Amino acid sequence: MPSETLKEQVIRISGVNPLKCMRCGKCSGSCPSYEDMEYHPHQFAYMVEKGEIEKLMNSDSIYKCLTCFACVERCPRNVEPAKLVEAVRLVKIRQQGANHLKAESIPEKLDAELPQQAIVSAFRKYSK
Amino acid sequence: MQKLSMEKLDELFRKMSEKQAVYLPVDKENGAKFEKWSEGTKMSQALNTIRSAKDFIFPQTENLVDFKVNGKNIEVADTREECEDFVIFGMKACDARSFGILDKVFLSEPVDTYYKNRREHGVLVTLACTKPSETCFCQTFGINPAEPEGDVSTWIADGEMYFEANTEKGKTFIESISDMLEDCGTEKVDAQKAKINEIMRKLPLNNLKTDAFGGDKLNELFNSPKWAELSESCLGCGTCTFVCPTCQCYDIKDFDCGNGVKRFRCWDSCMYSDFTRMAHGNSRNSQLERFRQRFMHKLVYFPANNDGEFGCVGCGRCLAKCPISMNIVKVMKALEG
Amino acid sequence: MQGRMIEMAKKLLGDGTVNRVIGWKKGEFAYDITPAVFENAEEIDADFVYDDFCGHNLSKYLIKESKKDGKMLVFLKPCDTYSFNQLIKEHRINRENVYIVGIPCEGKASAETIKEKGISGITGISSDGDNFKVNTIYGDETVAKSDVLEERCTVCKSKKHVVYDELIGEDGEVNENSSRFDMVAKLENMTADERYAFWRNELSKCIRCNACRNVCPACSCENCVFDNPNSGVSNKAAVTSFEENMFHIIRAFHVAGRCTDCGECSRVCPQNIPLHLLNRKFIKDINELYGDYQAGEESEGRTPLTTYTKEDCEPSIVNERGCK
Amino acid sequence: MQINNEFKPKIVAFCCNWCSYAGADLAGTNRLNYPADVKIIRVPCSCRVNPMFILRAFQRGADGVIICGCHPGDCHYTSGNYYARRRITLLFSMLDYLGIERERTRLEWVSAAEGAKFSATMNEFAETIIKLGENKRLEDLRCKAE
Amino acid sequence: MQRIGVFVCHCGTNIAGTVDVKAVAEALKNEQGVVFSTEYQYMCSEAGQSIIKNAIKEHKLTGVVVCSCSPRMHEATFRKTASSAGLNPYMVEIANIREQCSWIHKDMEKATEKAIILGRAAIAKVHLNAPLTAGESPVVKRALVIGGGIAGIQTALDIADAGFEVDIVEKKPTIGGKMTQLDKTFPTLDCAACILTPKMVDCAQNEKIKIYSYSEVESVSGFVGNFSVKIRKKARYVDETKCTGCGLCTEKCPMKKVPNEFNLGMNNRSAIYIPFAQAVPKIATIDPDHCNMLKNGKCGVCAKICTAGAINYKQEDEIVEEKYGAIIAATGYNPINLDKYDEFAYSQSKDVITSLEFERLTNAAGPTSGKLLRPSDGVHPHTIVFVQCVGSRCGAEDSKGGKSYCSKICCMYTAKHAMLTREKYPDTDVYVFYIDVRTPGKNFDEFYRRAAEEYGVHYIKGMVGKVMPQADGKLLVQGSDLIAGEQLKINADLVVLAAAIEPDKSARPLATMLTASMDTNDFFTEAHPKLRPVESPTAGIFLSGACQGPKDIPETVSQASAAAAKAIGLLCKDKLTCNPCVAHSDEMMCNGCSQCEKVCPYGAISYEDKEFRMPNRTTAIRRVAKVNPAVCQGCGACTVTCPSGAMDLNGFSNRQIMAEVDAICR
Repeated sequence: MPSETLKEQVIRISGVNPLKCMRCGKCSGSCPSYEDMEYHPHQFAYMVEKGEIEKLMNSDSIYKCLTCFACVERCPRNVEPAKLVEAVRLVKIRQQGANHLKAESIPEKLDAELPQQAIVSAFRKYSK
Repeated sequence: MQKLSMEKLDELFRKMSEKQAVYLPVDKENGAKFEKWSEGTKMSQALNTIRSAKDFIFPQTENLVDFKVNGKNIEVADTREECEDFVIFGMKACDARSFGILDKVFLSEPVDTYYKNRREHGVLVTLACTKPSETCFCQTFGINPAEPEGDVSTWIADGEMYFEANTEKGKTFIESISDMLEDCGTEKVDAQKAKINEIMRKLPLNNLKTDAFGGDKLNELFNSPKWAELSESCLGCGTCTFVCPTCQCYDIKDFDCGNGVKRFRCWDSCMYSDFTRMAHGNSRNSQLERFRQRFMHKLVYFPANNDGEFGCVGCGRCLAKCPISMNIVKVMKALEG
Repeated sequence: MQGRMIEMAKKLLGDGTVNRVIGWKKGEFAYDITPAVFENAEEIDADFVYDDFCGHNLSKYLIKESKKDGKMLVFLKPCDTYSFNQLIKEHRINRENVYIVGIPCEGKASAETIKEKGISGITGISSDGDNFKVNTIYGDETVAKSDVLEERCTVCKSKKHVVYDELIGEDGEVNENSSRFDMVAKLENMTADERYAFWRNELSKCIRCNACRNVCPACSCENCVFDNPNSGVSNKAAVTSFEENMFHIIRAFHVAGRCTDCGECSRVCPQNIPLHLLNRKFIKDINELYGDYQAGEESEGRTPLTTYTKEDCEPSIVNERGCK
Repeated sequence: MQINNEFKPKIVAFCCNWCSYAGADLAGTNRLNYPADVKIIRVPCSCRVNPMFILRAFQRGADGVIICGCHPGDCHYTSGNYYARRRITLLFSMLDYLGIERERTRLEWVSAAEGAKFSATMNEFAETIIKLGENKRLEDLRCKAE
Repeated sequence: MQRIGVFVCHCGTNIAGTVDVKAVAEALKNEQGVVFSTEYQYMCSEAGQSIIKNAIKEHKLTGVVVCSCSPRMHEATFRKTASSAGLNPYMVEIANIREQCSWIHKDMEKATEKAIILGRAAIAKVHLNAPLTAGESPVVKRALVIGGGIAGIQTALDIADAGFEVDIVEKKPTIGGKMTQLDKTFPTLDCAACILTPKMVDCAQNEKIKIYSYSEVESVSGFVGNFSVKIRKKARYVDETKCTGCGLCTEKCPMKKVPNEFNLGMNNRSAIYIPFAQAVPKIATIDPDHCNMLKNGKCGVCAKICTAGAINYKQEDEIVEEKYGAIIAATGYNPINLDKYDEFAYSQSKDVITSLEFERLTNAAGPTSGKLLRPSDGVHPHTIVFVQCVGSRCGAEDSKGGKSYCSKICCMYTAKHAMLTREKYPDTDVYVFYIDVRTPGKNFDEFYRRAAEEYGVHYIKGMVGKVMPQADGKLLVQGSDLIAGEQLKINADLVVLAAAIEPDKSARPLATMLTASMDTNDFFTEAHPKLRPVESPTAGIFLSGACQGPKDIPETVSQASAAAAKAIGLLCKDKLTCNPCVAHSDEMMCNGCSQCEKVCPYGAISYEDKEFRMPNRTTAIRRVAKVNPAVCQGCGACTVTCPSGAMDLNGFSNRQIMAEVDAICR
């Protein structure tokens, strides 16, 4: 079996057909995290279609999505951009051998309010 | 005369089956039926089978020829199958006589070769009746159920089966199983015959006479006013015909199966509205005419053409099966008086 | 009963109300009774019979008889009246030429079944509560009615006459609790393979004698499609399993919504095929899918297949509810 | 028949002239593919489909029969498909009762605008029939090619 | 035995690209009865038709099979061809090897094999074809227009102009439709009322036109040329013949708090009302849901003051039955309900309005007498946001009731609204959020550009994500500006939503009555999307205006006139040739059981007692069915109901269909 391209992975995981997007921008118009994102919801649809997955994977945008699903709810074409964001996030996480969290970077990321359990599970999820 | 213990019957069938197919009456949920013997098959004790034995020599449908069509080309193919040897075991006297009647039709010139082929391959082993029913009237036509015709006649008495060959074919058959049989006298069989004859005298239809019928009574009977009354409730179905051991009419039909035509024959009934339909229409348009045809044929036309032999063997099947219980006995009685 | 019927027939013939009577005529052995037309008192005295073997449904004869001159007296049992009404609905009978006398029926005996019980030489039959007393040349025998009734009588749907000019005796009631669909339901609960095996076994017995069709009051076509060479489907013999299926499916389909479930088809089948189970399947489906309907209950209106509602179920219901 | 031959089902589709046949045309216009095993017979209305035609198709070697008509309420002849619906329901039920695979027969409402549905339905039906294999229970051996 | 000619069409490469047409012609040559077989590039072309004509003559053909496109396309063409060569047109059968073969299959071998089988089926059918002769039926010279909007009005006027009588059925108390509610019209900005009301008046005054206002179609029966329609004239409790339309009653009516539907509920009217000043017919109507007299018998003011004595509280619905030769559906459209679009706060804020409401707010006859004021507080808005495509262009599985199609008119009317606002109130900031601006139409793009260039309307490529009503009464509009790549937040005073339009709800039941087909969006289906756009597939039913699809006024009017022309073409004929493919009963086999009559949707079957010669010189009288060929439409319902097979259908006989089945399964 030929290995799946990143684009195919994202499309398979998300179940989204980015070709359905008619570029109306309602998703980005709805997005509460818009200002914090480098790439905006409508760009996810467009960039996934173009196959620019790596750019998305390397952008912080994938962690800025709040998964509020406003874009999913409002998209007139049922493109479901949030699922694309989530899929890119998953592809990133699932990268074999990748280590997204290094022990030395933890202190600066810590938040006094953060439950200990979350830190532990983040380790499980993001590090080797 | 030779005999065999009834307990060895299975063994006998097994042996017979080695050389040929053996058909015998078998009890089914709704009456007896001829079936091919296989391990475990038991012979029926019923008086007779629902359908007659004529299927073996004159099946309900039979392929005659195939026309294979390819575009505009037609190729004719003979579909006749080589018949295997077979034995019909346990036929009763009435059915045995019916074969003789059918022979008169199919084996006289021009000979029906499909029929002849099967007839030659079959051995008829008949069995004397022990329990004739009230619907039996074979004796009216000179048939004695105590002395059944056929290639071999058999009797059952006191747990033994007695065999006697009547024809060359029968003798050959007996020889083929002779190592299982033992020679014996005729005393038991004679007693059995007497017993059967005794019952025959008591049957309610034993007073039925054929004197009023025959080829010479044609016009008188044809014009009898009784036909109207007799036929008025006839439904025009073919039950009587299809259970009858002597009815021999068939229709030849073509079946277009798309890539060719299969020509086959199938039983027909003179009771049907489309019987002998021709380009101009039907020759017998009313049920009265059709009804009359069936009985005139059996009681008048057939004896007229066949040395006085009637086209009925008195098996009583039509008496049992007619949906409205109109039958040859009632017809004969009505026409006599 | 027979006495009162003879009396009535003679009276109506005598006063000129009718000029013919259709009823049942004695046979050779008590059970081989034939439907017959009687034209005068002498014939009636000589041969008229009504007993527990008189199962024939006389309605169908009226298609032909009611077209003749003069009025005819017909004796109809409750279930026969349904067939009569259905034929009236289809304009097949001249109602004004028929004088209907409704007669009661406590279920008819099947001579064949009695014989299967080993009773032979039957000379007469009479009803005795839940039993039949059968006279034979070897003496009298008593059999439970439930053992020897025609199948349709064991699940009698109605003892009510839906049409008559005069009644002899009391009219009965529709039997709301008839268990006539039990066997259909049992079949439905089998697997498809079992059902296929069941019907192959039954239908392969068919000899295409057409008795079922010719006795059926609903099968009264001037020219049956199976007899009509121009129909493209005519066939005379059950040459293949397909033709057995085809004939019986179409036969049942053509009477669907019109079949009153009189049971004559199964009664007359020489091979004892339970043909009524095909008709009853349609009746059961119609009742369940389109609302209860009894053909012949009314003498006018539409049958379930000549009407519809917009909310009718889709054929896919067969997959959802259908058999196993 | 050769053993290594892939099973090619024969599927007969009765399509009403006004909706489903037009739907099939639309599927064609839009190049929406469905198996070539499906052959369409044009009838004026789904109510023209006689149960005898369906049985005939099986006799002649069809492995599946599908009837397509206008959606209920949209019949060109106002009520034809309502009658068809009852008839076909009863017939399908009877075939099922006789133990004949119920998946071999199907009725589908396809409008003139539903080219995509037509094609999807035919693809799906053909797939079902291929899974079921050859029609054996309602075959007529005389019509099988030798 | 027929002598059959087979003609295989290449249809350029449409067929020949996937089907080996030569092989098809060759294979079919070997079929029984085929005496001639050929192929040609375009059978429907003149040259192609001559090939057929010549072959018919030369080979004495008795049947023709054309393997080509769908019979729905060219069956009529080839029938005519055969006819002109002296062959009965019904001896032609088409094998559809384009739509149902070459266009859907890619594999040449498979497609060719299928084409041959389809050809065989057609040959098998033609073997059983019989020459048919068409009967005739008369045409009622009167048309019915259902719907009295601009489409219906234009159609009626054109038909009346041609000299035929025409009736308009309008469910509202006045004709005029949506256009009466509009202010100006694009792209010329002339006043809607100024151009519409004269046409309404023309209708009222035209002797040939009869208006059934406040009426609805109850039932339709019959067929092309001979429709019979029942019209329900709803009780308006005012005698139409007496009312002078003076309006005194509407002034005196004490019940004045009824939401005024003409102004989309933005102000009130009285219980007895005349929708607007130029209503046609100008007759008062009592709203029974709000009239005190009708509800509880207490009032009667209008009856007392009406000098004409026109008020009749006892009036009841009246059913009139009329005959028509042609029917034109002109049921129009409505904006969709936006209640589910929470993100735009339509149901939360009065200041979020639809474009049609905006029309009323700028209309001189509207609730604000033409002054643009916020509905919530009556203050002039300074920032207005227009949102395009609300409910249009949605995915098929949209949960809010959105439509998959483009509503077509919104881009233009929004440009109009924006332009008019900026013209009247230059101090207003106007923003238009758009996905695409679609302006195909004469002078349309110029109009849109004027709005942007001359009037300074801010066009923003992007969609509004949400509208948030603020405590200060403002509306915070958040949307994306895709070109700037930023998310905009605009504090607006008024938000105008370009709601998608959908067919009127009455269209679906009407289509059922007319047996006209509809698409999944409830727009009427045209007989052919390109070549017969104003006819329904049902003969004698024509389509006018937005009931067939979204349309602006000029397009509606052109289609209305086109539908009128088609209807006139029908009404001009004295007689129509009937379809000869109708049912017929074989008397010899008919049982007279009346089952067929019960399923006939047209009442085409009757019975008669007929004397027959029977065997043996007897006769018998039998009841047999008879089909009226002018009434029968050939559906075939009767043929299946008939158990004996006495009833059969010309052109689709039992034998023909079975022959096709056989050929296909061979």
